[in-house]
Amino acid sequence: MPKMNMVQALNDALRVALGRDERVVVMGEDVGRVGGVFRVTAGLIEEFGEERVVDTPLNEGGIVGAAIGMALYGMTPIVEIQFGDYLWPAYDQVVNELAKYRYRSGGEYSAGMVIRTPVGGGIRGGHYHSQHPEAPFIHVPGLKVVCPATPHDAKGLLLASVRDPDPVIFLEPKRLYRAAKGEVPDGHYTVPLESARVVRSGPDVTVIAYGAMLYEALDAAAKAAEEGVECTVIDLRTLWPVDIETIAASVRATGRLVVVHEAPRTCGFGAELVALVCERVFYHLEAPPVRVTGFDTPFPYSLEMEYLPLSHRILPAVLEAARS
Amino acid sequence: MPKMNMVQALNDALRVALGRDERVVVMGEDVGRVGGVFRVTAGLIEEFGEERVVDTPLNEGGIVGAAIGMALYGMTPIVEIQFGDYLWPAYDQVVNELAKYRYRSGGEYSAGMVIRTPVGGGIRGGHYHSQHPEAPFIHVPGLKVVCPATPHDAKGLLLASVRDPDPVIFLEPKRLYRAAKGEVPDGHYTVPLESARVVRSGPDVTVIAYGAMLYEALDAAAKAAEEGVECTVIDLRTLWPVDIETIAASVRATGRLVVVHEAPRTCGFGAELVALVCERVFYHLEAPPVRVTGFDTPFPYSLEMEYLPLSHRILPAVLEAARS
Amino acid sequence: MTQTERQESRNPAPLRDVVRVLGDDGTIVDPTLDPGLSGPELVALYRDMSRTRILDERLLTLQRQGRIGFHVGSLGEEATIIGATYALRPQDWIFPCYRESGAAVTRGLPLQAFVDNVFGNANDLVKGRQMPDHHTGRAVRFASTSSPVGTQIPHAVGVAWAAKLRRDDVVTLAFFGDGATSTNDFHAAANLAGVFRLPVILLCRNNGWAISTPVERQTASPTFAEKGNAYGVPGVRVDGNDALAVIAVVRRAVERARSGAGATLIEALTYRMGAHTSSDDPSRYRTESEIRPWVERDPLERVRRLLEARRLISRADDDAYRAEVDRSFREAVAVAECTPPPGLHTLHEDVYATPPWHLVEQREALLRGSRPAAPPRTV
Amino acid sequence: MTQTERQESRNPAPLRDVVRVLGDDGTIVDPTLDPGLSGPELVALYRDMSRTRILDERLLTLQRQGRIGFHVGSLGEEATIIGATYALRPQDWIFPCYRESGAAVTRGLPLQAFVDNVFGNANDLVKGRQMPDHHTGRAVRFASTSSPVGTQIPHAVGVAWAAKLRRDDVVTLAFFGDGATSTNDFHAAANLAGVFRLPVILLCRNNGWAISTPVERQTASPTFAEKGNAYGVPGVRVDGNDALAVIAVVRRAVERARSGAGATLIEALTYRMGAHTSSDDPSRYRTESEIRPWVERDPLERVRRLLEARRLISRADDDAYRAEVDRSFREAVAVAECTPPPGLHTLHEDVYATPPWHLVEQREALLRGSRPAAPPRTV
Ligand SMILES: Cc1ncc(C[n+]2csc(CCOP(=O)(O)OP(=O)(O)O)c2C)c(N)n1
Ligand SMILES: Cc1ncc(C[n+]2csc(CCOP(=O)(O)OP(=O)(O)O)c2C)c(N)n1
Ligand SMILES: [Mg+2]
Ligand SMILES: [Mg+2]
Repeated sequence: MPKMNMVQALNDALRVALGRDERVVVMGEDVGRVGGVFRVTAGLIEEFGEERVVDTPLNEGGIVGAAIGMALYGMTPIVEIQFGDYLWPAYDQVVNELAKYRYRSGGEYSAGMVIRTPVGGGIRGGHYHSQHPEAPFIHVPGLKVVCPATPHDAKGLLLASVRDPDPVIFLEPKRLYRAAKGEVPDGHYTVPLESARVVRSGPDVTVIAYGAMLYEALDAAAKAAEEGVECTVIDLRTLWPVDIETIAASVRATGRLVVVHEAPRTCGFGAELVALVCERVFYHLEAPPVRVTGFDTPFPYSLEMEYLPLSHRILPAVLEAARS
Repeated sequence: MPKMNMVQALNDALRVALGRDERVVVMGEDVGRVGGVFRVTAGLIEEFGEERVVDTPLNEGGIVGAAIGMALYGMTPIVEIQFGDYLWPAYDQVVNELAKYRYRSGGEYSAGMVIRTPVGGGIRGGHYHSQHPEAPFIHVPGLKVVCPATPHDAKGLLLASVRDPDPVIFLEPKRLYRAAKGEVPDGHYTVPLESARVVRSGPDVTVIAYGAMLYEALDAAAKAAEEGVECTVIDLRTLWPVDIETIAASVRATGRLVVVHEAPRTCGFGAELVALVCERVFYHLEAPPVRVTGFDTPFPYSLEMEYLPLSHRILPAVLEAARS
Repeated sequence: MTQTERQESRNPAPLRDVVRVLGDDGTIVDPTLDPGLSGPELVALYRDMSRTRILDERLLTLQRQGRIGFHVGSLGEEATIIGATYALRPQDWIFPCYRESGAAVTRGLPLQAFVDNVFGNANDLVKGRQMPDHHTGRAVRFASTSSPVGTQIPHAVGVAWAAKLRRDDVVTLAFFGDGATSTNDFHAAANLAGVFRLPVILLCRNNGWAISTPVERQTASPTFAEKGNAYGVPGVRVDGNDALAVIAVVRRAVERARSGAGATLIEALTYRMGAHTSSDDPSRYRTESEIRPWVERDPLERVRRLLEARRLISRADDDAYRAEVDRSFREAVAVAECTPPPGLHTLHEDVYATPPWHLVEQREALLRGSRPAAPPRTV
Repeated sequence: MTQTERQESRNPAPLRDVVRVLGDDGTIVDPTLDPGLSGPELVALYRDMSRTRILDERLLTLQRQGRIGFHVGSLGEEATIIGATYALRPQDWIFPCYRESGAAVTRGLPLQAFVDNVFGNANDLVKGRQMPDHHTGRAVRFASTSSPVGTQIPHAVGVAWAAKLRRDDVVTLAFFGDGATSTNDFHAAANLAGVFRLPVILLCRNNGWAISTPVERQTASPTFAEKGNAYGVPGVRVDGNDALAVIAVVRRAVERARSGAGATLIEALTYRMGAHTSSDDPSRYRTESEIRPWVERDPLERVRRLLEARRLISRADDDAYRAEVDRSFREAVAVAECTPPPGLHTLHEDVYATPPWHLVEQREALLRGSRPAAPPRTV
């Protein structure tokens, strides 16, 4: 199997998707000749032409809105929003239209599509090239939200999202674009949505992470092991609908939970995970569930490594959970 | 003290605010002659003129964006968004600009303003006149979020919000507009932000609610009392920053928590409250914290009373919490 | 080519003139533009406009009687709504705002389905999930009606775009109001329509008001039609109370779209004679005298005068047709009103294609739980 | 007045001509429009443009050396940026996009503050919170720079609106690119500016590209200037490489604004000669040959030729000035580079006027906790 980084794996997935089904179109700002600012769409316009790989004007709401129309007609648009920070101008079309179209039409219409976007910090992008915007989408009924951490999963989850009948917000951890490398199968395959991956098993503490923070969680877990604390580390992969069984089973076994995410803590996805775990396996909890997250500030520039919930902040939380 | 409903109390607050400080302006769609679709701004244009009570074109992002500019110049705009469901077109200006302006300018600029909007269901408004959109704003650092439940608090909190140096999202439970009545002091007064109100005290279960659901929680608490379960019912009033002391003190005493809100459950504000309580008073909890919320569906029309977390759904949750 | 030259090779001229075919008195004022409908076609057009008005009136009455929760009417705007619908072919799609439910019926949405929607009952195609008059009709290529202003416009652009990519002979038409031209969605959609030369018709019903906001507070542009220039989309103004003129300009726009020349922005000059919706009280912001000239320009009367002059219908025919609409509406209401509300099991359907675990759990809790006591509590 | 009449009483004509004052060869081609700058003013203008370019080059070098994280340049667009700045008065406000940091320095932002910003150090006015070149300068009425495209335009409208309400003699100017005209914020802002006749100048730097997207993919409108018609805002096209012409049209717009006549949309025709930013590789989407004609039209050279013809500066003066900019820049860099990053305590400041409990707690946890190991982990 070829070894690829995440950009290559995603590019491969798009190529496979475009090649398999002529109803698939890729659209967004600068996805054509330049191949996207991160090159995820590189070479696609040359291979599939200007009609199916479309450089659009600069209006995210319009891109998503037009993609909804395409989807109503039976196409499967894959929209690129240049940075997750620029999803907000499209938020109304996503919340009020995309997410509700099937429901409000009594199932007469549906709008399956994928909105891909690079997310997260650690590339010195400041406020506007670093946000990790899952929570305001997970809150909206009708959307699925995906966030891969490996090239293998990136390709398999993207192909699963393309085939999924529901709209998928596909968050790509940009810090992993070139850093994450791994074996990626040729051709078409899918990684099922709604299935988490247990990356490391241990009896003491359950650590839930996703995207770029997975590697921080794993690093912290390795260091905790040196101190005799063995963690289970779960890579959620699909954030919503979340694989609650895997989480509940693990917390039932460990009794201790640490949730990690880059986004600000308050009303972040970590809160939901804590609440879910409390509702289901409360009597198995032996310590307060802990959130290790981005701070409740805008994403900073110079101090971004202090902002991010990296290993050095996860480790103490894990040790404290284990020991309380 | 005069008795007013919530519309009258808010109208009075706006009149006081406009009268006290000529830097205050009221702006939004149809806030002028017609006085807003719920008449909250009725009579203001006649009293303060077209310059200070401004009917705007139909573009929520533009309204908020222009209001930000006014605030930068030292004015205090009070923006009305006609329904909470139409905040989304302004979400980008709120998230990326309003909430970050002070931070990203190192405190050189600030943009204190109030965005008022009617929220919540129970008036047969369907998907687009019923949303209760607190969570995606509470998640954004830099915003304050307020939601009154009584005419007295509506006026006092609105006047406090107008004076607050930070941007405030002011959510008005439209179901209470005419239904909630009570005594409202004349003239200027404020209800401090960040202070919850303990509406009922009891040793068995802590019930947290806000807005229209407060009355459902109180009804459930009354019925629970008939069954021998005595609740403390907390009206949050300010959702963020939340009055954590009042909550923690109560849960420390009762050991049991039920959180109620209309918005969809997943990634709603209830999850945050559960997570906060777990982080602070975990060892006092004697039962799993429970959320009683709107379902994870778009807000329906015909079945809206089934959708809302009314007393009939709160009561069993309270009893179960008390008995487990 | 320099970039300036590239831009100047495209040059749609502004069109300030207003297209008219049928005078207020029902005579043809411009035969060159007359779409040339046959006698039976004219009768059908009249009847569809007429039914639209009758249903509108009846629904308002039901709303006032408290039997339905809400109504949004189209009094005085029937020529624009029904004329535009007439000019489309069966394969073309309509993207309505909330004021064009007459178009759905004209296209063939069964009256019973129409009425079930306003009652939001178990037979409603959208399972009682939307407010009254928010119709969906996939079978008649009528998109799902949404309350947010303007959001349907990019959808119309997207369907047109998809049809173009699929080489299908399909044109889409988006209805929207003057107020909607201020939204992001209008701006974004018109821009995409222009850049990609899409087979879409952007039909602005300029009815003078957006709730209480008059057009001059909505824009300082002299006309809405010329807003098209900003997008390289030709604009045309038409008398929106003249059904034949509307048919003529929409047909021309369909032809233009089919030929590959792209989009057209149509500004139909009409007037919202009624309240914004059943929740509105226009006396707060406009005078009766403003309405009066528009009574003279009644779009229905104009067609009726034409039909009478051509002896295509008699007063008796007309009365019979109106009685027939009335009767079938009453029957549909009788059925709809004793149809129960949607079953509880529908509440969690269609959020996703298949309900995930959390919705399954929430549905089970709902079905297990007790039913709400009506009415809701306050204070 | 009927609503149609109401609309037709406003009628801004489209303006397709391009205003030029200074020819490519540095001679005055249209003396009637010459803003008539004095000799010292011309020298100052040239020096500000010149400094803008020098700083741009130096910052790009620092970025390539890995000493700063990012740079966004303005090569070839100095006449538009500095010319417009020159035409404003001290009380007027500038709302930049990310490409106009030269305007901040021209207005008086101290060079050290400018350099501290790109290093994001402890002395940075914005406490190291923004990417390089995202300046803020309240003292010089330069708003806070934001990365999202177009968002500053309604802010400029809002300040203009506030100033008008306060009867203050203040005009605002928003800079934005051709790409930004597609955003909601342009649409909303221009519309408000038109309806409320606000003292704002909307300055579109049409530099041909929005990253890799050429103008003809951005809009099918023949010009950007005529987009103003859609909002009742007159549009004017100006040679954006001609500093004197830019000064002339912006001054005219300032006068118009002050007189109460409202907003102006200016399309400055220029060209982005460099990459979009230091992260961009334009060779992927455009050819070198496209750039060549613009080298001939260099805005700096044109002013220099004029100055030389008028004997206002000598080669030696120029060299001395450039050396002086270089020296002060180097000094500022030397200071900035050994200034530490902002203190940890700043991370939670300024989110709110006063940090609420949760930020106090988070700050305490941060200060108590260990420091991150660099660099971050992956795979
Ligand atoms: C995004 C959004 N903002 C506000 C509203 C509230 N609202 C409903 S209809 C309306 C006026 C629309 O006017 P126009 O587009 O002219 O259509 P008309 O009702 O006149 O047919 C407004 C402001 C809304 N539905 N959606
Ligand atoms: C809302 C938003 N979408 C996308 C981007 C990414 N982006 C940054 S600059 C840019 C192009 C802007 O082009 P233009 O407005 O012409 O300005 P120029 O860079 O040419 O000066 C894009 C798409 C952004 N910053 N903001
Ligand atoms: Mg209207
Ligand atoms: Mg540009």
